[in-house]
Amino acid sequence: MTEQIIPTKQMPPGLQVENIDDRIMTLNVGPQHPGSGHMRIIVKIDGDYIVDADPDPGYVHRGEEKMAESRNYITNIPHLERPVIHDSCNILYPYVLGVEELVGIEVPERAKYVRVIAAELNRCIYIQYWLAIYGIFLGHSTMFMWPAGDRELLIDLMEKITGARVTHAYFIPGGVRNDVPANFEDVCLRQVNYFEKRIKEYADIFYDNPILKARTEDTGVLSKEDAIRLGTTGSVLRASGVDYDVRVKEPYDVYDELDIHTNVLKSGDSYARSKIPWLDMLESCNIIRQALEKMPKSGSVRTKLKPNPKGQVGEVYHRVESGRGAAGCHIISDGKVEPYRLKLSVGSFRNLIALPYLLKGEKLGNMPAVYWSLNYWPVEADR
Amino acid sequence: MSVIAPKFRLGYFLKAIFDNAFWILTLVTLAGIPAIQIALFFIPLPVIDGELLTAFLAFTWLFNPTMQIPLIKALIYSDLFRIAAFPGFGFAALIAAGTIFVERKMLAKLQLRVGPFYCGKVEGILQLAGDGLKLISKEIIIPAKADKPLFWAAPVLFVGTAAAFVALIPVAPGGWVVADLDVGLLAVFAVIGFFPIITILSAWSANSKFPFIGGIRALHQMVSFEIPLILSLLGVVILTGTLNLSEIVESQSSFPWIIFMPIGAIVFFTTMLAELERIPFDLPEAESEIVAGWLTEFSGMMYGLVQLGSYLKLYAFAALFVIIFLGGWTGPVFWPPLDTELITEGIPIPNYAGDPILTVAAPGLPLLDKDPNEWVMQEQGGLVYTSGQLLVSGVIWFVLKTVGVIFFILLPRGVFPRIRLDMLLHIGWYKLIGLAFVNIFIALGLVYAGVIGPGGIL
Amino acid sequence: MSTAETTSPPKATPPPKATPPPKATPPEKSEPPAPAFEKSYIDQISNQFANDVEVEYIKENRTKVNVTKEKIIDVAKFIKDNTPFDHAESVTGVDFPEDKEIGVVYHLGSYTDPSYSKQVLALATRVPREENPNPGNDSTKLPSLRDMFYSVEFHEREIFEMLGVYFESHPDNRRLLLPEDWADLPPLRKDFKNKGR
Amino acid sequence: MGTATGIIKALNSGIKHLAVKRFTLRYPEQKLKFVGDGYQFDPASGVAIAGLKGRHMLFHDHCTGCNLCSIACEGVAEAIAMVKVPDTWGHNKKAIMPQIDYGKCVFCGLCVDACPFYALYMSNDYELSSFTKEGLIYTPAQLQVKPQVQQDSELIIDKRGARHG
Repeated sequence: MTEQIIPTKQMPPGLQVENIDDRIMTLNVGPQHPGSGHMRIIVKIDGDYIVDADPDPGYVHRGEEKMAESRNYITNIPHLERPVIHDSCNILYPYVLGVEELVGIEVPERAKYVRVIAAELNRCIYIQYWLAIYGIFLGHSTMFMWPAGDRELLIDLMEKITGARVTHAYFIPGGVRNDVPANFEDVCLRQVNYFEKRIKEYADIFYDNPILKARTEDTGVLSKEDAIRLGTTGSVLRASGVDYDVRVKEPYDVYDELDIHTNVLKSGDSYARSKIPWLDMLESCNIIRQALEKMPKSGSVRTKLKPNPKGQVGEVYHRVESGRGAAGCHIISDGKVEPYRLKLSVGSFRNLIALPYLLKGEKLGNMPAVYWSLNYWPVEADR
Repeated sequence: MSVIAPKFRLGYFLKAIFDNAFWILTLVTLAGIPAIQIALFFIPLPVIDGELLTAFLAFTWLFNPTMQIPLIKALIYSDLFRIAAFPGFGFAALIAAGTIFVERKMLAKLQLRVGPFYCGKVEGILQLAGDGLKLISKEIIIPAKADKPLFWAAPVLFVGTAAAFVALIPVAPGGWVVADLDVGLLAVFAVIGFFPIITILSAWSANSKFPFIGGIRALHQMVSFEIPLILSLLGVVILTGTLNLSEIVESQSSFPWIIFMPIGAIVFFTTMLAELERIPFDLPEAESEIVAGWLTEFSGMMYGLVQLGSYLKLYAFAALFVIIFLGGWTGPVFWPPLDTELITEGIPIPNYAGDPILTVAAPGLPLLDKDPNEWVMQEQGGLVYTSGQLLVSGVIWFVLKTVGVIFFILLPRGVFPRIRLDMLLHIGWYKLIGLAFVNIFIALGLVYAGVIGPGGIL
Repeated sequence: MSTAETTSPPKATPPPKATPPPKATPPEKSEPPAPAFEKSYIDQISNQFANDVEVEYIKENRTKVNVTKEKIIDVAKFIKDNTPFDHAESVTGVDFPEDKEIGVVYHLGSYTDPSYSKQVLALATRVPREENPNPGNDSTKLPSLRDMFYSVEFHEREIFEMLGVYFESHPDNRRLLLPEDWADLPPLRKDFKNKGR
Repeated sequence: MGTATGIIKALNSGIKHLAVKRFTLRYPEQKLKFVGDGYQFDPASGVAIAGLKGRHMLFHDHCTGCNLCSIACEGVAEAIAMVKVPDTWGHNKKAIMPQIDYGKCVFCGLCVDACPFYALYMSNDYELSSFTKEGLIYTPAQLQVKPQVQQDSELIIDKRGARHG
């Protein structure tokens, strides 16, 4: 193509030559590190204290946004759920809402409720997975196994609804792809009730555990002002005392007909950030029960759509509350069957900015607790 | 047909056990016995019953049941047997292996998993052997810039030190201990003092960042927890007036010291967890922070050796707890006491011409041998107690108590998260040392009040 | 860097290309009247910067204004100081090869004011696009909004690597997602064709 | 004292769970039962029928060789190729039918949604592993076979916890 482009003025992280300081040790935490996920954090430590942290994501960058520009609005669906396969309904939700606005299609009432149920189930599935990893990051192996096992209850439900265990490809512009199976309400209610009973048991062994509290309280404190200034979202924001939940503040589909309580904690430390998702799961169980009660017992779940829908010229920006915070989807359409530009603004990417901010001055032992309490999902941040 | 294990039948279960037993017996017959016989030709053997036990004699005696008992007895009372098999390494390694298996199954149960299941056909009992084979078959990779002699020496030294620790543990009355020292407890402290040195040497020699941080953490942790460890045991030493571990056990024939010193027991248990790098204090191996700590660069059987060493250490610490606080091999005794003759001579059977063969004690076998001299000696001491009066053998009491302590060492792994280095040091230097001093004051108070101790009421 | 630009009188010379509506602007049909609440704060902005700000649409909860690249920092400052918008949710870079421009859209939201919690203000600007990009050393440059909206930091880094827009006064113009040895066109430009589809 | 009670509560919770039923599904011996017969689509109403998205089933007598499933798959996985079949397989004038490469398929089911002739369904069979890459390519003749599945294990919830049985 053109001649080689010099990447930046400076050398990229990890390659730059540094002044060697005897006191400072540089640690590459990741990408092959049990406490990093698919990313690298370049940590500089002075003794046990972190003096600098530089997150280096991008190891699982798959160019979803570029790929979306060459696929039509329907075939984008299986691709766009790939960033977070555990939360595939919620990451797809803003895209589907945006496409519905672009192609001008109404969603049947029952489909909206089914969507809400599927999205809440998926949120719980994601949070369970997140919680499992948070447990093992703190060395609590039981908290790794319990959520990973109890998650199976909800995966079983999602499998009954959508026919797939993780990558559901269930939402579609105009509703959902299939109706829930017969007798689903009873099964769902039974399993969700048991699930709620199970996750309440996590309190004794994990959330009320004095060692865990001593370990994570007052670590990585993000004040309310900083949470707003850094533009964090989701559980990180709510743990810092900001009452903001897209489901409540800007209800989409039928969330305005459901009674949702937003969990807010004031302290803004790792403990609060890890507790908010757990409280969210309990709230999700409430929402699922309400939605099952209010759901129309019969009716269509999908408005028929032309095979290759064209979006009208214009742009939309929709956002939903995913498991990791607000997930926004900015679609620019130029009247073709493919989007002209598609941008996913995801919670993980927005929360990542808080990581170097919080890690500075922390102890090295707090790094996993602070890092994973940001509700960060590397694959989603890289997109 | 929807049951948990659709194929489970008692017949299959028994068949699996017989299957395993068959193969073990086959291997022993085909390989083990010939190996022993070949070895007997080369090893100088002791004098037994006035005859020099030549290899030929041993070979003939092997097939003479009446001569086997003296042979076994001679073997059992040899030093080699003590070091390698019964109170020493083999016994400890067996308990360590059992600990690993129990740990995995118990933790799995707690975490609603199954754990090892398929290897060995019965609940995965051969999983450990499989893991060992895997570790042996793996390549040993040494970092290019490592200090090779030290790096090689570290696992061996670790196992050696752990075995030295095990050697100090008495498990049964009558001198069933590899090294019966008058300063046994001091020797224990000395041996414990080697672990941080080995750790930091291996961490330094690996020439890698994560092992280095892990080694430094281990050094901090072990050094700062050794002080409360030593202090927490001083109370017992004050009360018993001896450093010999066997005598400490014998001083607890009526009551274990944990009744008077619960604080010391708690402090010792906590420091034990820290010295063992078990989960609330497994900072040197903190997986999510520093990969595997000072074990990061170890591979293959080097890692296996370190694991073996750490489980030997676990057994030794649990045994030390039992010896010092729980009364060692003492346990419930027959009441009223049995006749001395019954223990030493056996129960005479009416209308039976030969020697009485039904005895409470089986002379010559370590678990059931009851020494009459010890009986007499104890009776002179005033308290009516001997090991011969125990309901079951003292070794079984000892193992039962040790397993109980090991259970409580294993349990926190499923319940607690890892703590942080500053919290750890705070606990070690402020709280535990303070509590240990409280414990010492309690002991001193008991002595000065004349309740127990030399010349006390009890 | 842009202190000289910001202090220069804005009204004197209207920029030559005062942010033309993108090629994809919907035609002015008989739309329902703009919602009052959204119109109020958009009017506040457009009154202040009459010549440099062009309102693209005012829909329910969603508004968009186009700003020239010279005035983007002033407008952002005004929005930060005088309206409750306090953080940037998303920054989208769009390539318009036909117009020889690259658009950057900041989506601003508000956490502090509950009445604004539904609102998302899209603040769009455009920079010239070069056929043979040399990121960092060509005319594709924008002032960074990091001083006003701290949360754009990583978004701007992403746009720098994906579209080649250099953000001046951004402290950390390094690669974020792409590999260190990426030596091709910025991948989100339209003339970068991915293999296959 | 709060610390002590917290530690005791945590230990108690841990010991209590030693008696709870294990949750593991022992896969090769047990297989989970699914809803229905697999994911199917009804083009008349435009709504699909819930079921597992497993291996496809092709009904030769319905397939017209219209290419729609292949087009639907183009943007997703490019797993479906139209291959020539013997002319004697009736109802298909063009004599082409889909052949699916399960090394590429992502089991999204959009091909089933695209079929307007009730020819392509998905079945409950998910055990598709093969030793060769070629073994993952299912020809129309293989796709026609109805899979034999033995799935009868269900999730049971009772007082001692949830388990598969």
